[in-house]
Amino acid sequence: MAQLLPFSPPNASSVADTVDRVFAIELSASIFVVMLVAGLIIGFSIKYRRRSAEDSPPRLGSHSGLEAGWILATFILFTSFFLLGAGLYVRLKKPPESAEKVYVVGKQWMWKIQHADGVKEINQLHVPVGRPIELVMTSEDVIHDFFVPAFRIKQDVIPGTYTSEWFTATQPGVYHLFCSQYCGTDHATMVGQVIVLTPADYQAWLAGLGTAADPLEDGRRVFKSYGCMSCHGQTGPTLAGLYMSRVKLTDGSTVVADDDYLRRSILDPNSQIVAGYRPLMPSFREQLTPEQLNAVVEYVKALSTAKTQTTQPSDDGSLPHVLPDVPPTQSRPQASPSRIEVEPR
Amino acid sequence: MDPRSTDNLHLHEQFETLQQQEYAATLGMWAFMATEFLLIGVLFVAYGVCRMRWPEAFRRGSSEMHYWLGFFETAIILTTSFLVTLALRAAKLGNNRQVIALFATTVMLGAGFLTIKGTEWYLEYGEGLVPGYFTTIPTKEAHLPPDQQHPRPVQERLFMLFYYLLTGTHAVHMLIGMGLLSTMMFLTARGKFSASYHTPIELVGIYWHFVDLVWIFVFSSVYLLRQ
Amino acid sequence: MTTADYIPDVAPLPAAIVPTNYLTDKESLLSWLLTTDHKRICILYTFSITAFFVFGSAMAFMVRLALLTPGGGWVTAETYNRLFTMHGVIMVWFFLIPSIPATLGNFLVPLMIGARDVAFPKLNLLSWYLFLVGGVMALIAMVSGGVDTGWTFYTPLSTTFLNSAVLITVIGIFIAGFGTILTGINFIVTMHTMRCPGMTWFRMPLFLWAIYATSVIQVLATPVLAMTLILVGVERVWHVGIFDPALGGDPVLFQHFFWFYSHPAVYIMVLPGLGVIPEIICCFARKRPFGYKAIAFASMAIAFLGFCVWAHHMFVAGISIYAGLAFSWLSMMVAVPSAIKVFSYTATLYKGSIQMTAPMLYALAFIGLFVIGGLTGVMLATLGLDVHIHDTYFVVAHFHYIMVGGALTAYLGGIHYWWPKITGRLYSEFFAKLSAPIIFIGYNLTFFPQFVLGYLGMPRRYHIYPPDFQVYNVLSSAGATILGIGYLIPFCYLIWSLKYGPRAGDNPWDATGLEWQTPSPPPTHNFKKTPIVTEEPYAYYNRKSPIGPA
Amino acid sequence: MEDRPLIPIRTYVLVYIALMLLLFTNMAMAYVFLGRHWSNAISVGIGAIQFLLVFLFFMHVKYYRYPLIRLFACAGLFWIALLLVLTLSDYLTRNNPPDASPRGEPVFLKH
Repeated sequence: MAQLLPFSPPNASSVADTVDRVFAIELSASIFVVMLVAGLIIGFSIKYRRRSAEDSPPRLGSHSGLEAGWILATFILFTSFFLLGAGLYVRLKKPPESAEKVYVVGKQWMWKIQHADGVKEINQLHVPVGRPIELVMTSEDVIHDFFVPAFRIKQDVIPGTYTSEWFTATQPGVYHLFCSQYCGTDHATMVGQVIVLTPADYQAWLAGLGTAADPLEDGRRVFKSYGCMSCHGQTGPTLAGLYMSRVKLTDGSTVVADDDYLRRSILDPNSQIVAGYRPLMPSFREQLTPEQLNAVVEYVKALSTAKTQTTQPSDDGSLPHVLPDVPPTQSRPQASPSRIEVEPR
Repeated sequence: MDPRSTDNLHLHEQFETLQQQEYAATLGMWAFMATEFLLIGVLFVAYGVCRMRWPEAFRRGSSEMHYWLGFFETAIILTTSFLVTLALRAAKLGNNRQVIALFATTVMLGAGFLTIKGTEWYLEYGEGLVPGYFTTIPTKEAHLPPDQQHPRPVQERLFMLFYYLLTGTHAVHMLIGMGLLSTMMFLTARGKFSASYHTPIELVGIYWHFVDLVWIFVFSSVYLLRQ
Repeated sequence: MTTADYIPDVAPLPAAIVPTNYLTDKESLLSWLLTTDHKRICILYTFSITAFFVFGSAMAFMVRLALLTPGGGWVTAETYNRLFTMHGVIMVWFFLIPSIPATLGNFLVPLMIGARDVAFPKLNLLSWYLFLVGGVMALIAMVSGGVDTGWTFYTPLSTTFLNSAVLITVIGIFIAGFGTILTGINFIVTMHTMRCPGMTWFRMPLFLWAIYATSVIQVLATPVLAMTLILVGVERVWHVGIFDPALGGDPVLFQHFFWFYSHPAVYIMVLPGLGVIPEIICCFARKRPFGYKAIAFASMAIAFLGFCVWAHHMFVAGISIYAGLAFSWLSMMVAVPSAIKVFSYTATLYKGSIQMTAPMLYALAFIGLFVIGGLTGVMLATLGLDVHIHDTYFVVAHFHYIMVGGALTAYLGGIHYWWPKITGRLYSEFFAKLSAPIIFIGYNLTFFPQFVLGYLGMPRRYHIYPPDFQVYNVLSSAGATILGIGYLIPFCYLIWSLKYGPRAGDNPWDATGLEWQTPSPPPTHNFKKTPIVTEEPYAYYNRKSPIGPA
Repeated sequence: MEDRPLIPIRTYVLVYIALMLLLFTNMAMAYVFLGRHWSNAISVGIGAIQFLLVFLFFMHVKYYRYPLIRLFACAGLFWIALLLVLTLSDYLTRNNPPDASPRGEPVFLKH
C-alpha cells in the first residue's frame, strides 16, 4: 500500500527524520483537535436538537474559567510548535564547517551546477553519501528555488545575492529536484535529479568523466584574458597567500579574505581598498558571468595556497601550468598563516 | 419636534444632527489621511531600506541635490501651511473674505513652489541625473569619447529614482491640494459656508497640511543627508 | 424528512397593497446605476461578484482539468500560467475581498445599528464603480494576452522578464483597491457615529464587530499594496530598479511590501465569514453566543496581529534567521484568537435547541473546515516544516481550506440566512439541504488530497508533474467536478425563489437583531421611526423556538 | 463646530516662527561636519520636530475634543512604523554573504 499511495517522500538526508517527526507531532495534535471540535458539534447537534417549539434554552452566556483555559491551552500548544520548528530551522540554516561547496546557478528553466573541483553538470547533482554538501547558489535572471523533497530542504535562489543551503545525504538513490518558486513559462520543466552514490561509485563516476579536466582551467583563462596579473603581479596587492588571511583596509578596519571578500573585491573594488593602495581596480560586474566569477575565485584561492616558492609569475600573467599539489577533490584549502602582524586589540 | 426640520439645508438625510454629520466627516477624513500617510510612507520605508543598503552611493546622490532651491521651497510650503491654518480660523469665525484672500495667496505660493520644482527638475535633466531612458553621463563628460566617460553607478540612479518618485508624488498631491483650495474659494465666494457650517474647508485644510508634512520629510531626508 | 409546509405568521398580503420597498421604489435603470441606497449597492455588488466568481471558477476548473494527466497536454505552459494567475487575481481581488463586506456588509451594517444609510452614501456608490472599473481592466488584461506572473507579481519576473499585460492588471487592482478603502472608511465611520440610541458597542451583533475589524484592515493595508503595484508599474515602464537586482534593487523588498498587504488581505477575506457564523448559530441554537466579549475582542486581535506576521511567506526567501524566528512566533500568536472563536462557537451549541436549517449546515461545516485550515496554517508557520512544505500543494490546500471552506461557505450561509430579508422570498429548504452535503463532499475530495501532494513535495504552479503524483491529482480533479455541480444548485433554486418562493414575513427565523424588525424587503429608509435598543444582543431566552421552515 | 475650540493667533505665529528657525538650523547643519551618522540623525530629527509641530498645532490634533479623532490621526503613522521596524528586523540581522553585486558597508551583525 505504501508504494501504491506514498504519503511522504523518501527519507534521504540527515534532517529528514527530524522534519517527519515534527510533522507527525503537529499532525496528531491537529487530528485530535479536529476530532474534538467535530465530535462536539455533532454530539451537541444530536443531543440538543429542537424537539418542540416550547424548548427554551437556558440563559447561558460565558464561563470565564473555560475561556481562560482554552486560550492558555492554545497559547502553550502553539508556542511549543514554534519551539519544535525553531531549533530545526536554525540547524537547517547553519552549514557545518566541513561542508563541501558546490556552486549552483539557476537560469531560466535549468540548473547549472559546478563542483568545487571544477566538475560541471546541468540539471543533475552527483553527491557522495554521508558527506555534508553546502550549495552556494545565485540566479542569472529571476528568483528560482532549489527544492529536494527527499532531503526536506528548500532555499530561494535570488539574483544579485548568494543564498546557501546544506544537506548530508544518507541514502543512495535518485531523488527529484524541483524549482519551487514560479519563474516563468517553463517553470515546470526546471526539474532535475540528485543522484546519491556510495563513495566508491562516486569515485568511479568522477573517474568516468574522462580526463579530469584541470579544475582551474576556466579560472586561469578568465584570469589571463582580463590581465589581472598585470597589476597583481607588480604594483597591485599580491595574491600569494591571500586566501583566509587578514587584510587591513584603507578605512582602518581589518577583514578576513574569505570567498565573499574575494567576490566583492572583483565586483566592486572601491568598496574595500587594501591599505596603502590607490582605488585603481575597475569593477568587473558587467563583464563576468556568475560561473566565470566562481571560477576566478577558485583560481585565486588556488593561487594563494600554491607553495610560496613558486617561480615569479610568467610575463603573460598566468602562473605556470604546473600546480601538482592541488588534488581535484581537496575539499577546502587550509587557512594559510596570518600574513600581517596581529593588531593591538 | 423632529430635529431635522429646523436644521438648515446642509444636513444630509442620513444624519440626525449637523454636529453628528460634522463629526462623521472629520473621522472619515482622518481615516482617509491614514491611507495617504501609508501610501507615501511605503515610499519612505523603501527609500530608508535602500539608503541603508547603499549609504555611500545615496550620499553621493544627495550631495548632487540643489539644496538651496529646496530651502526656498520648504520656506514657501511652511508659509502656506501657516496661511491655511489662519484661513481655517477665519472660517470658524465666519469672515469669508479673509478665507478667500488667504486661500488665494496659498494657491499662488503653491504655484511658486511648483515653478521652483520645475526648474530643479530641468537642471537635473541637464546634469544627466534622470535614471532610466535618459543619459546618465554627467554633463562635464558629455563631450568626452565613450571610453573615457564613466556613467553614474547603478545605485546613484536608484537614488535619483527615489528622488523623482517622492517629489513627483508630492507634486501631484500639491496640484490636487491647489485644486481643492480653488474650489473652496469658489464655494465660499458663492456664500455656501458660514460660521456654523464650513466642514469642507476644514477637510481641505487637513489635506493641505498633509501635503506640507510630506514635503518636510522629503526635504530633510532626501536633500539634506549630504555627509 | 417531512417538510412541514410553512405557515407564515401573517397571511401574505395581496400584491396590490404590498408596501413599496427599496426594490420597487424606483425601477428605472438610472435609479439603479446612480443609487445611493446601501441596500441597492449591495444588490449591484452581489451581481458583479457573482459574475467574477463564475469567471474565476471556470478558470479553476480548467486548471484542474489540465492537471489530470502528468503530461499536461490539455493546455500549453503559457495558457496554464495565465489560467492560474487570472484565477488568483479574479478570486482574490474581485470575489473574496468584496464578497461579504460589500454585499452582506453593505446591506446589514445600517440595518443592524438602526441607521437610515451608511455615513457617506455617494462614496459607497463610488466604491462600486471603482471596483467595476478595476474588474473590467483585469478582464481587458486577460483578453489582451493575459498575465502569467502568478497573483503575487514577484519581481524581477513581473518587472523585467515577462511581456504579458501586467501593467493593465496592476492599474486595475490599484483602482479596485481604492474601492475597498472607501468601503472600509464608510463602515468604520458609520459604526462610530450613526448607532441608534441604546445601541452601545457591546449590544452590537458580532457580525458588526467582524466587519469593523475587516474595515480597519482594509483601510490600513490596501494603500501599501497600491504603492507597491505602482512601483512595479514604474519599473516595467521606465526600467528603473527598486526591485531589480541588476539595477541595485532588492527583490525581497518587494516581497516584504507585497505580503505586508496580502496577509492582512487574507484576514479581510475570512474575518467577515467569522462574523456571519455567530449570527446563524445563535439564531438556530436559540442561545446567546458563548463568550460574546471574547469573540468581539478576538476579531480586533486578529485585525492587529494580522499586520505583524507577513514574513511567514518568506521563510525560504532569504530573510535572516532572527526575522524568521520572530515572524514564526507572531504567526503562532495570530492563530490563538481564531482558536478562541472556534471554541466559543462550538460551546454556543451546548444546551441549545438546534434546528438544522440550510444556513446552520453551512455554519457548522464552516467551523469544521476552518479548524482544519487554521491548524494546517500553524504547521506552515512552524519554521522547520515550512522549509519542506513551502510553495507546495500543502500551501494551496491550506489557503483553499480557509478561503473556499471558510469564507465561501460562510458567504453561502449568510446569503441563505438573510435571503428572506434581502429579497422578501423564502428559498426551497429541500434543495438547499440537498446541495450543502454535495458541496461539502466535493470540496473535501478536491482539497484534502492536495495536503498529501504537498507533503510529497509537488510544487505549486506546475503544468506538468512527475507521474508518481498523478493519483492524488486525479482525485482532486474528480472532487472539483462534484464541487462545480454543487455550486450550481444554489445558483438555480435561489434565482427560482425570486419568482416562485413563498413570501417571507418580517422575521421568518424569529431571530433577534434590528434588521429583523423591519419588513422584508425593507423600505428605502429602513425604519419608519429610529428604533431604541433596550435589551442585550441575542436575547433568545425570552423567545419561543418556532418550528419554522425546518 | 464643537469638535475643537478656537485657538488664538498667537499660538499659530509662535509655531510658525519655530518652524522657520528649525528650517534655518537644518540648513546650517549641512555646513557643519559631524560625521555621517550624527549629521543624518540631526537633519532627520529636525524634520521630525517640524513634522510634529505642524501635525499637532496646525492640524489641531492636539486640540480635538474627541480622543477617537486623535487615535485615527496617529493610526497611519503607527502603521508605517510597524512596517519599517519589522522590515528592518530582517535587513539589519541578515548575515548571509554579501551579494554578488556589492552591498556597501557590512551588516552590523557580522558573524
